[in-house]
Amino acid sequence: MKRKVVNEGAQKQTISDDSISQARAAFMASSEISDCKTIFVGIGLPCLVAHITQNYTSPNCHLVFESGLMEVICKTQPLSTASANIAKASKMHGSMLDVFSMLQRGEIDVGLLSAAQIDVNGNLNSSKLNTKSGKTISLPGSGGAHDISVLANKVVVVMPSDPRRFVNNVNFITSPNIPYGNRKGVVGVAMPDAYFSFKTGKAVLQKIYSDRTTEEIRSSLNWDMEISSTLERINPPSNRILEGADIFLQNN
Amino acid sequence: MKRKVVNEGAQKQTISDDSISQARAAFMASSEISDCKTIFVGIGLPCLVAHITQNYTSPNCHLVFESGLMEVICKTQPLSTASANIAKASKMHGSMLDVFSMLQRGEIDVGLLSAAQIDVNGNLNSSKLNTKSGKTISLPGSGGAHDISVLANKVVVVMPSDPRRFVNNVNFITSPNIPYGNRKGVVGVAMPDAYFSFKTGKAVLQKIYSDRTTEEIRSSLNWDMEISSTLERINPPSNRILEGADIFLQNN
Amino acid sequence: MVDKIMTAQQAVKKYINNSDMVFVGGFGHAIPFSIAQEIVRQKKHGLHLIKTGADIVFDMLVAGGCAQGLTCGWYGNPGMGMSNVIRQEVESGTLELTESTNFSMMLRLHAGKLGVPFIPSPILSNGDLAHTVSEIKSITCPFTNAEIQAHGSLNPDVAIVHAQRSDVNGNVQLWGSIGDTVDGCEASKKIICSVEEICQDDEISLTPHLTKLPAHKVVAVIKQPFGAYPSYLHSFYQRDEKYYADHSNNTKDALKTEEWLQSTIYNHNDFNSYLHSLPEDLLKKLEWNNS
Amino acid sequence: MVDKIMTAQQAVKKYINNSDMVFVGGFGHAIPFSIAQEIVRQKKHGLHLIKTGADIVFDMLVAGGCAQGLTCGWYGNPGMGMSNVIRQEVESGTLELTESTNFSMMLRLHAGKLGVPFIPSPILSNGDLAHTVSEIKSITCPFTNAEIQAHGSLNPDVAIVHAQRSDVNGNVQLWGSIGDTVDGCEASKKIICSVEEICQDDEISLTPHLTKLPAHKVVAVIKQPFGAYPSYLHSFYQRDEKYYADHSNNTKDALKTEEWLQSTIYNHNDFNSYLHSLPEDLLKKLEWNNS
Repeated sequence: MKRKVVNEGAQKQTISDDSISQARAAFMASSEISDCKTIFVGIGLPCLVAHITQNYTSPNCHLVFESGLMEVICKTQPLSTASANIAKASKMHGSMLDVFSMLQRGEIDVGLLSAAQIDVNGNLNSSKLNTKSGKTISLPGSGGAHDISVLANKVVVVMPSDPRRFVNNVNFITSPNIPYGNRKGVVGVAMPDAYFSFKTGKAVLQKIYSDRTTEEIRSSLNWDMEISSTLERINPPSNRILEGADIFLQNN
Repeated sequence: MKRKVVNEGAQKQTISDDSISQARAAFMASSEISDCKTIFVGIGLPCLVAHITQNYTSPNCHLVFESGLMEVICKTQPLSTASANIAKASKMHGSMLDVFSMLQRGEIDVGLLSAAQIDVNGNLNSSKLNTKSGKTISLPGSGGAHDISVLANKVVVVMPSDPRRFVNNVNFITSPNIPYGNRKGVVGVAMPDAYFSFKTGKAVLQKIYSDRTTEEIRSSLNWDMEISSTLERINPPSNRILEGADIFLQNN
Repeated sequence: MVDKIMTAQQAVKKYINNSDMVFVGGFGHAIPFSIAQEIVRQKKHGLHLIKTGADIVFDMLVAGGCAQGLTCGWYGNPGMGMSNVIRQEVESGTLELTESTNFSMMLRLHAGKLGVPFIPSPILSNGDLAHTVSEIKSITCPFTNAEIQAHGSLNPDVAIVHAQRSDVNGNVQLWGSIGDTVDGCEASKKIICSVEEICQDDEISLTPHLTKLPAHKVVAVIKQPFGAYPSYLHSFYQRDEKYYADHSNNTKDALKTEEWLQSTIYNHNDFNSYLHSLPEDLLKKLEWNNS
Repeated sequence: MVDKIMTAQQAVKKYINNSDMVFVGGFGHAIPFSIAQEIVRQKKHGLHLIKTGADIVFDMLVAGGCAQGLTCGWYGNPGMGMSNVIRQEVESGTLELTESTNFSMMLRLHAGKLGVPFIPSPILSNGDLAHTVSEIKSITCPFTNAEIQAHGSLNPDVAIVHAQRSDVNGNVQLWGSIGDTVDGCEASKKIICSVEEICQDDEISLTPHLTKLPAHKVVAVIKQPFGAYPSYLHSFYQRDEKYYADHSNNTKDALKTEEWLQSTIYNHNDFNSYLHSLPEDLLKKLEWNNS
């Protein structure tokens, strides 16, 4: 895998494009999380968001995993929501019921999810994909994704850059963007170059890294892309964050 | 308090009439509990039943208290369902929800209760008493009594000998003898001299200690007393049990 | 890490409002007497108290004029009998009492914990307690078509609780008899907790299975040794049995009750002052290892 | 004291019937591989498996021909992806899969634990997963008058589970990540449990807060060190990451899957024989203290 030099100092280090891409998406998502919030963390990219949030942007957040682990210090990448690395770095071992109950009570400020597909209305698909040849590919299913999307006070989705994942209509609505009561549902989706808000109900390009153009974003999606009149250009993550993310991703 | 000599051996010992009376009622109730059963134990006389059952008659029973204590060895009298003596002699500290859930799932074989009043239909009153002068005296209330009466697979009541407690109609139905589903409800009541069965729905004298007459029983109740055609005469508890009960009652 | 350590005075002043619905933790064990004393001292009033089985700490809050309502399944002095204080206040019309059963209260708090509007149960379908609590409604079960009772959720404004230890961030560790404490705290919107010891983060991380209250809703941590006296705390101290045995006499009428509040609460600026007024060696005799 | 110690062979033979509904304990942690192997070895069949998130032990039970149905919120290899085994069996019509969500499964097991017919929740009201599970029914909330979903209770015939230790009577102690294990066991009619260590009664009495499964419904206690291998057990051993990483390739088609079952199960009379076939020093390297 191609790795590029990101630190010209004493310790020369190379980081793969894939790692940088994940860190950029995760850092973009973490910009949506203010300090002291309680976060329900899914597996995959959401864990990197949690790591960056806790280490660089909002250090007093409370991290909760579906297995029942609470008050987790997310130092290394967990492969499952019950992995030993996060179980050992947790201050409270509750049950799955305990943490989903927190979610249902409305005490989860932010749900962090990924998905196979997201549509322009913020609906998520984790269940099945239709191929061009007409076949259906089964995926592992909702897990807690549907529940988090309905019950978290707000949901931030984080996705790799892949046009097949950003579609106008998902093949299957596992997690509908129809939140319970006055909760906010999917408020946005972060990807390696940009962040889309669903404030109006429909995806609008809200933030873009200063090293990218809106045309580059448009070509990386299968969406009819709208651009906010208040589009923000923000700085990409620092080398320190990219390095930290790379170490996180390598240690699981 | 008057105490009588019950052991002429090396260690002379005196036991109060009250202690003997409680032990006789409790032993009578324990004769209704077979081995390896799971028992939900109320405070007061039910604890003495549990002690006698565990130590003398059915040693493999599982004792459960409302506070969430399970697998308790009931060595000394607890004043509350969460007392330190039973907490220290417990093999499992669950919650109140855990034990009431066992009850609701139908896993409690025997609920052991006492009450201020019991009527001929097995209804129990723990809420309020009407005095002859027309006043109402408030009592501490149901606690778990209503719940146990409705949800235990069968309920055995144990009462002191006091005619005011055995009435044709209780002043207030805290715990109706209307069990849930196919559970059996209040199957009987033990008192210091006898045991009444509610098999037919109405109290019938079923067991009597061999040192008592049915006329003595009748005069100790405010019930229209029926006598079973299969009345059993059983031996009162041994001195060993009376002594054990006395030690239990003195150590709380 | 957010430091939540404060005094009982600060915590009660800041986080308990008049007319709040208050869940009182502790069940025969770990009863939050020190926080309850401070609520009386600050003359909070109009509180609606919530409990399964309400023990003598409720006499303190009611006699102190703090409570307007009490919803519970039982009230009194466990193993001893009736509460004179509550009986008198109910009879004189100054306390609104709603009686149900311990399991119904437990289910209602548990529904609050789960974040659901109710839990169905067959209890309170029959008898003189049925149909007296307005938050319990008959429904038809969609699976069995039988009538069943929907026990409506309770989400108290605040829970007060005592426990063995916590870190400064509110990772509270509690063990021993649990009763309704954890469900009641989880159902409540915020938690005020007193503890015997403040410990380091890394000590908590070594025993995460003992952490029972979620830090994100613990708003105040009060360091108060013997904070559950005269009740007991598993591994720390035994119950003062004489205190409980004398309680009925100490509260047998309004005059005696006022003397009791005077000597235990009003004569003292805080709980430590009260502890110092106890007979010498009493607390030493109550140490857990002496049991 | 009733002695419940027996072998996995005896426990599976005596307590698991064909066509039983089976809850499988362990969630990313403490997965009962040794009991699952024995179920495959004894060719139990027609089982209906129940789980929130179903990991690779389900591939073993499904590939072994034991399962007729699977009801779950997720299935696959955590962090790795799809289960080839389950996908193939579903496509060929030999496995009936009912998909919902992890929380819905949790609520249904919890309703089973509580002994109530259902728990209401707003989840599964919308989207393509809504209205696909027949045991989830729309009702009107008697308090809010809003539509809400009644998630019907599950009470499996038997739970299989692995834990750290137990006494001979079935007071099972479990710690570390809990997931759905305790609720699933409480909901089940009986529990078969394997443990690393059998300990004395008095050891259990010293740590009653660690006892998680109620002895009265534990019917069999199996002493099986490394009984959760290749998953991990808190305080005892780490996960065999290579096993999980290789799993997708080991089950990529029917032939490979059959080889996998052969080498891990059919070639061995029991789990200890399988453990002995593992590379020398592997288990030693996985010891908890080496992590």
